[in-house]
Amino acid sequence: MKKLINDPARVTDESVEGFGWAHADLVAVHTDPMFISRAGGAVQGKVGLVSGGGSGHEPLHAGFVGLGMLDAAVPGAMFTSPTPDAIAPATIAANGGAGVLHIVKNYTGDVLNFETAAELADADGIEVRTVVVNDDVAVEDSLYTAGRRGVAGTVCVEKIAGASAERGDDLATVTALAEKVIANVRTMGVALAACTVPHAGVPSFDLTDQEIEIGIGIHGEPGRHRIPMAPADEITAMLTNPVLDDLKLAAGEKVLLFVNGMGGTPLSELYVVYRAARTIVEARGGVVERSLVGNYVTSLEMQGCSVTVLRLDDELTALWDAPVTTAALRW
Amino acid sequence: MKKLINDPARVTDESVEGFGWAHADLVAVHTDPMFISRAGGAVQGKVGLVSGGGSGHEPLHAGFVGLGMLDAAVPGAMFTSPTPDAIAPATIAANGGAGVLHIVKNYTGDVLNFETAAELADADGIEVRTVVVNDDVAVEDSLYTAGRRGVAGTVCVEKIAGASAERGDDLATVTALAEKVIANVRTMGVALAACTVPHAGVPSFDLTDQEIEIGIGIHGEPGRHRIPMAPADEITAMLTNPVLDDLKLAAGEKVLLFVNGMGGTPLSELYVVYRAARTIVEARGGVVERSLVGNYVTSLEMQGCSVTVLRLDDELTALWDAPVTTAALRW
Amino acid sequence: MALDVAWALRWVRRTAAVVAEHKTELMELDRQIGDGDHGENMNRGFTAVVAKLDALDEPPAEVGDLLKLVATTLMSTVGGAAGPLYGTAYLRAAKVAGVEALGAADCVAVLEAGLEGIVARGKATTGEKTMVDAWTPAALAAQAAAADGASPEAVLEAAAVAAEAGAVATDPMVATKGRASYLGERSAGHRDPGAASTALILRAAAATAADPSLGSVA
Amino acid sequence: MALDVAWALRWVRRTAAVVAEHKTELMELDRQIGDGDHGENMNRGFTAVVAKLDALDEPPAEVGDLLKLVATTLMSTVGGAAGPLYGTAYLRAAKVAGVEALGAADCVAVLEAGLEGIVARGKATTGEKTMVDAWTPAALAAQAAAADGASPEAVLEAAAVAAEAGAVATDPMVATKGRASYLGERSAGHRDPGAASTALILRAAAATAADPSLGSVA
Ligand SMILES: Nc1ncnc2c1ncn2[C@@H]1O[C@H](COP(=O)(O)OP(=O)(O)O)[C@@H](O)[C@H]1O
Ligand SMILES: Nc1ncnc2c1ncn2[C@@H]1O[C@H](COP(=O)(O)OP(=O)(O)O)[C@@H](O)[C@H]1O
Ligand SMILES: [Mg+2]
Ligand SMILES: [Mg+2]
Ligand SMILES: [Mg+2]
Ligand SMILES: [Mg+2]
Repeated sequence: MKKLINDPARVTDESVEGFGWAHADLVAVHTDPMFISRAGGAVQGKVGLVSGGGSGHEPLHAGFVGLGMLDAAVPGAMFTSPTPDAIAPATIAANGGAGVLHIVKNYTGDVLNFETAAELADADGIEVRTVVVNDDVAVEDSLYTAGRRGVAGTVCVEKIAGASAERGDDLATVTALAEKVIANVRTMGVALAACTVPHAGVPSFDLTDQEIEIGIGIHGEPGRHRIPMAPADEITAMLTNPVLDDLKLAAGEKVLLFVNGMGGTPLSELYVVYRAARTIVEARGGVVERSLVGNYVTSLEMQGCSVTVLRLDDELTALWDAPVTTAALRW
Repeated sequence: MKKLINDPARVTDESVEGFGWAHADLVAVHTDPMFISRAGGAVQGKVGLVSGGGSGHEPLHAGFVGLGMLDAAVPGAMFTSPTPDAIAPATIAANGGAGVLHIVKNYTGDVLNFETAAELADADGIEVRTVVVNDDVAVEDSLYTAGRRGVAGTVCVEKIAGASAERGDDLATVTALAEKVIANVRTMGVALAACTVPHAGVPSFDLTDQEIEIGIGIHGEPGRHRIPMAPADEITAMLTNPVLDDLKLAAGEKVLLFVNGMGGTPLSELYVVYRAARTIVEARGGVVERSLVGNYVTSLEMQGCSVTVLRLDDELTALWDAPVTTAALRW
Repeated sequence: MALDVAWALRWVRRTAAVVAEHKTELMELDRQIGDGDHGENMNRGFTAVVAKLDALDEPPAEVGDLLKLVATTLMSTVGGAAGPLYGTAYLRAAKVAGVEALGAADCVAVLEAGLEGIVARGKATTGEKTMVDAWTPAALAAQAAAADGASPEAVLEAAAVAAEAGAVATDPMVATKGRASYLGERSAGHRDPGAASTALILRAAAATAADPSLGSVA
Repeated sequence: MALDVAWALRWVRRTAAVVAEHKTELMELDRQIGDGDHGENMNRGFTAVVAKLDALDEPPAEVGDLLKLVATTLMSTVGGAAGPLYGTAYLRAAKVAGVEALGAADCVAVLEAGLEGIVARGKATTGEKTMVDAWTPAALAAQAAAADGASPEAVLEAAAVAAEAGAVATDPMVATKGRASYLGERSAGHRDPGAASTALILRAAAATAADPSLGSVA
């Protein structure tokens, strides 16, 4: 394992410290417990948005703290959800008196830790609502399982809920809009090569040079099945069709098409995948109204990508277009 | 070699086509000869900025076409500079009647091809000036050699010259400002793992798991020397000190600190390097006024990074802060 | 030998030592069907617990007080799924351990309370390939042993044996809870890391009860 | 046999075939001290040249016309450093080849003109580990042979032999021009890819002059 780090045990602390120095105009970094909040502090009267999860998915979530998106982000250890004693103060820091929305990716660990944190914040008299993002169609959903994972679609939830909060919507409205995005966003991913968690020192799974892993998550978990390497157009079809099927996208419907890199794949390849995905969406009658291509929800240096489709209506499109000023997303 | 591509011979075409679809609001893609120009076409009365070079460095250069930066970008084959028959029409497309500046990275191939293209454009009555970026301190400079390479510092030249052109400066002024940036920007890079050019199919150089390559360029060329793997702080010192020495940075001077990823290194690690680099700059009395951290001048999926320092004065800072709306850089 | 606070201290220190010893093994298990951090998480948590113990001027009065300290420390340092789950387990156990020393019935109560805590939080039942599959047989075996009039030490021994068997029994299971459930059928053929760590924890309880030299500060 | 347009056509087609054949070899050389694309670049260029030839309804009248076509095609398809360099070489050579067939003196003139073009563009001299180190001895050997009254075929043979020796002679050189110069001392011990491709081109000239069957369309 070769990494630009000093001590595996300190990589998250040092990385977040560097992030804070580089973006002091946007964020404030708090240490033990560690969380990132907007430089200006909570916006009075505005609903606060807090998200978090294991580290290693950068720029998610800290890169999305700022005007029009999150108020606070809580990074855990690498791929390990943060603890309630960090989430609770982040929630308090994000509270502008209008309540706080927790945006949680659906992992048992994240759900349980945010749950406890919400109880703590509630004890401090802060109204907390929670939405759980579960856009990964690679995982079969069922009442009896942990359900689908939250992956790249989280960016859409944070952007749109953030715009809703920024324009002054109340907690119920912001929550409803977040739920609306969750109901209309789906994702599926592929890995060409696994990533190596610093403290583990070995790749999270082993792939030969002729294999790829379809249906991977963002924590280096193995995927649903392993297939021989294939051309980008074929791989993209294996990701895009299940997404469109699950969305039950009808001809003429407008969508946001988001090709997300897992961290170790060149941008040029992501655009090759975008080209293939867009061709499929349009062949099925979808209308690509908005696009996003880049590394936004990563898995360290994993090679691969995911394809996300969000069904748009005029309200969602307007909120997506609303101004955003964060380290990783701005317009 | 596993890549998200279809045919190595078509990867650049398909990638650029996807780029054009994803950013139709910003750019127009022209095919054979291939180049990218602003969606709106040339801005009348504005100096046009054209850059280009081999592909594989995305988002450079196409990702910097748009308001406040480039008017046209010319991608060559992977790591191969484009030909005059593509550069010339791009130059014509960028001409708003006030002349065109060619921003060329210092590689024999780029210099010679842009030279010929400038002659062709000149024959069409377009006044063309050329600046050659050579910020890579890893290469010893001398009258008798090809000189230093142009690497990550190119982003600073394109951003600042672009802002100058956008505010209406004439060709001489824009050229002078570009030269000023070139005179004050230095870079040095490291590779932890080489990249693989699609048509080659093998890594551009071979490194064991205990070695890193110091002083690499952005075309997968081997570096100046090979050393054993070391902690991020030590590696960062090996990059930052030569840069500051070459700049002869004096205590109290203001700088832009830019940590650029080579494509395959996680953002979290780039911030660890930024933290180390900033500590060194400040220990030497430098004042970090602006920062940039991310993958901007890449070498496919190469793992590693470069550290760039640009000496700032109020004029350069103002031009850096000026609005920019491109696929890869916007504020 | 009484299962008093002194024993509980040795149990916890012994647990920390064993978790550290098996850290890579637990990470490798989690790498197979999860995200490879379980060993790291548990080790981070119990290292923090030991640090807290070392900082105590005087040992807590009751076993429950100690278990509560373990609970809050794990909750704020382990993270992941295991953090809240084990945290709640120790918290519930602490509630029923408000005594100076555990009798056989107390041992059963502690194990049952811990299991209830995990189920309350994680909503898993047996057969879902989680730590519940180690805790459940442990609690049942403890009940049976106590019913037969076994000593507290023997009750813990029965629980440890059952937990170890329960962990092994997760091998063929297809996970329907936790991260391993994302693998579907592919999760079969691997041991659940949380069940394995549960077996380590309960084995440490029995071992320290049987051997007073184990777990005492070097 | 006259070194006329028919021969020139065979020379160019033969060059394309040889470059394709040695593509990976040239890429490997460039991978060692450059960026690994020289074989790809040259092959892309000469493939385009052949396509242009195939599209011609009638062959050009003079050797120079053909060389001019090669020059412009290489310039617009090869890219990199080699594109403008070889492009200029063929362009300059074309200027002095405005004849129906090359005599011994014409062959010398063509080689000298090509070299001048490369030097004019690239500003390199001998010993800098570039294609100049293959072109220069080739031009000199051609001059000497012509002075000794050698036949056109013999002049090209002398040039080819010298070019091949010149390419080999680049092995120990430390590059001071082109991409290889970035390696400094580390560039020694590797053959310059451009010098190697020059040797292939000039060998193709001599071979097609000696053997009328070579390079003719299958
Ligand atoms: N819903 C649940 N109920 C009980 N135990 C669970 C549940 N989900 C996960 N676990 C346990 O947690 C263990 C994983 O812990 P850990 O790896 O530390 O957290 P994470 O999965 O978040 O990385 C699993 O092996 C399993 O035993
Ligand atoms: N200044 C120069 N003068 C003459 N030949 C040069 C010069 N610079 C480079 N070359 C030749 O070009 C060759 C490299 O060509 P190529 O790999 O196609 O271009 P690039 O270096 O841009 O990738 C070198 O091997 C060398 O022979
Ligand atoms: Mg985890
Ligand atoms: Mg090249
Ligand atoms: Mg885990
Ligand atoms: Mg080359």
